[in-house]
Amino acid sequence: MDIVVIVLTVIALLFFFATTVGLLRFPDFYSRMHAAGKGDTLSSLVILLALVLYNFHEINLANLLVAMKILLIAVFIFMASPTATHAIIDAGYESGIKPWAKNPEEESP
Amino acid sequence: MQSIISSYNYWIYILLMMIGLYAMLAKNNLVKKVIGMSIFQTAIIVFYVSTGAKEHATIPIIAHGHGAVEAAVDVAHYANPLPHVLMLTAIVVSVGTLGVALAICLGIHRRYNSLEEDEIQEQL
Amino acid sequence: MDSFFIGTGVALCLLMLLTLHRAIHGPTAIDRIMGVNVIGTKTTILLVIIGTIYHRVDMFIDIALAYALLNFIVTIAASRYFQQHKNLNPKGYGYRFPAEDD
Amino acid sequence: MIWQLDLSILTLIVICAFATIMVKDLLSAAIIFGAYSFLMCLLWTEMGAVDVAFTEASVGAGVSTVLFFAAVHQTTRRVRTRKSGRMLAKVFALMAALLTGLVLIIAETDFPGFASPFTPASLHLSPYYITQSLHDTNVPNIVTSVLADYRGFDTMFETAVIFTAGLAVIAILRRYKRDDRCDLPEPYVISEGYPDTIIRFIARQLAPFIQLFALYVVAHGHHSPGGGFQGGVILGASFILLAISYDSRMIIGIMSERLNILLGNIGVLIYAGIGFLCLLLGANFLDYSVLSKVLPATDKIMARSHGMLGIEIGVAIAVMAIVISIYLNIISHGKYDKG
Repeated sequence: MDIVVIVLTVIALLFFFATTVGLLRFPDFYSRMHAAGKGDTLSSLVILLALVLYNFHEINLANLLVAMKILLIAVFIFMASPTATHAIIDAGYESGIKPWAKNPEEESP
Repeated sequence: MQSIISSYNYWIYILLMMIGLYAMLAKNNLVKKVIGMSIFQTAIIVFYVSTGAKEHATIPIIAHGHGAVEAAVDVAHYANPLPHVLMLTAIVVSVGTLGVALAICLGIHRRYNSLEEDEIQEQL
Repeated sequence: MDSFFIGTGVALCLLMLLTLHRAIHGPTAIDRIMGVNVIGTKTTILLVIIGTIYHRVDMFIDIALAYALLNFIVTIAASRYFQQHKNLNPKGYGYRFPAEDD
Repeated sequence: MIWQLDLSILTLIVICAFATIMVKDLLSAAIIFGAYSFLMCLLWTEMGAVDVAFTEASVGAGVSTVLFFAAVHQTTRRVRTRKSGRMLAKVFALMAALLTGLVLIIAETDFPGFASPFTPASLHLSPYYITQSLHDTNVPNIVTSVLADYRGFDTMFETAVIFTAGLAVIAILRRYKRDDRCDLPEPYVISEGYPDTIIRFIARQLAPFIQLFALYVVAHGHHSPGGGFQGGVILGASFILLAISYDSRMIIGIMSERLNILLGNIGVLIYAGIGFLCLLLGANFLDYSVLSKVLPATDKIMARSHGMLGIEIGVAIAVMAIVISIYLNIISHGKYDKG
């Protein structure tokens, strides 16, 4: 069981790392948001799954409640995080950030 | 190493307090001053909570409290709850002070159309 | 297993440091909001991890749940600000103060 | 406490504080201050202060950052920088800060080490609380029992302070007439916020969950972190979420100004009323053990537990009303119309 937990956690950390690299290295706002929104949601789901498995070492009511609550966190992250991403992107688009283009001359609106 | 760990929290609270004090004194903008005040408050809270921390201690909620009252509760096993109580109310009061401070800023901006200290003083 | 989780926590803190670079140096304010949003998600995870280290997850989970619910509000508030102001330009804030002595 | 996490979080906090002070834009400062509050919450969790962390979580994420946004929204973002002048003030401020730091560092050498179990703060009174709390009140969460029972007076006046803050904000900002004497030109151009269906839908779905969770926090504060303050702030934050995603007119429709003020009063009065009820039943003010005379099927210890629950409910109602009132006043500049 521990091995599964460790593997899941390491995968999640890799995703978090990828998110951070994307957040730092991508050239414009929209692509950065793309990295942040998707990578963060997925990696938090994976790491929460790992924590559920770790805390569910024996089956009783208290552990079941804890597992339910952690899964509830995952559900709320799944509801809230994409909406927040949408709101930020929308605000950025409304306020007129131009998408990045490789050659700024041939950029089309 | 041991000495660094044993006093790191206190250094940080001193540093935060200096930052907050500097912002309150030197910044020209009123909202910046309010932020400095908040940082000052959190510095004090860091200090209090740091005095309550104990090594190898768990959170101040007695485990398995539903059943019969256990006879012996080991004091060294639980963190000191008293600073937590004081600081809990301090945080909520800090929201109140923040609200009042921002309201005063809004009132000043309504009247003088500026948030900068020296511009307001010129208009006085 | 505890030391593994402590290591995970420290790694998350390091990633937070990198994210904080975006939150502090972000070219526009909206990049900063993005950075803070990511930091908020990491905070939620880290709270559960700290609970696991303390072996009292049932006590820590409520805080993480509160964060998962409330982290959203900050982002929505900030994005509403931009929808109403439509002004991201780092120079010359506001319409009434066109390029003053900045 | 876990020292590895302690060191890294504290370093992050100092970076955040510097950045908040140094950044040249009020909105960005407010955003970074939000990150600062997240890190503070982590720090307190890591030091074992779960109730403090819970309060910081609800306050920092739900209310204080949003209040900063609202204030910046109503005024201006710019921080004017000047090349000359104010040098003297800066030097003076730096001197004052350094002097304070020096004095505190000198004092710091006398402190006992961090996380030592033998600090004077945890030798005199707190062992009593830790050992006797469960026995006296049947409440496992020591923080709740100390907050609501042993130090009940203290908490009552804290609630009164919150109430006074709400009154002060109303007194400063509220404008009843449509146009008061100094109506400035609005400092920005408002584009009419178009209806964003996705955000509204999600906010509408999430708000009942947040309110349910807040009620759980209030009611379950005896056994887990939480209590009246946290639950009240989260309840207020749910209304703030609705006000942000829809319009503050909708919130005023649900929760009119009169009702809001009334709820704030009722909350404080519940607290004081329970205290006076104890007085009427022949005990000291806020001594809940006599409540066993009026509550059915309770002994003295359970009566203290139930009395705490009663005052937590009062605190939650008062804090909720005051938070909503402060937010509405700041966002609409005291006019209760837009925002």
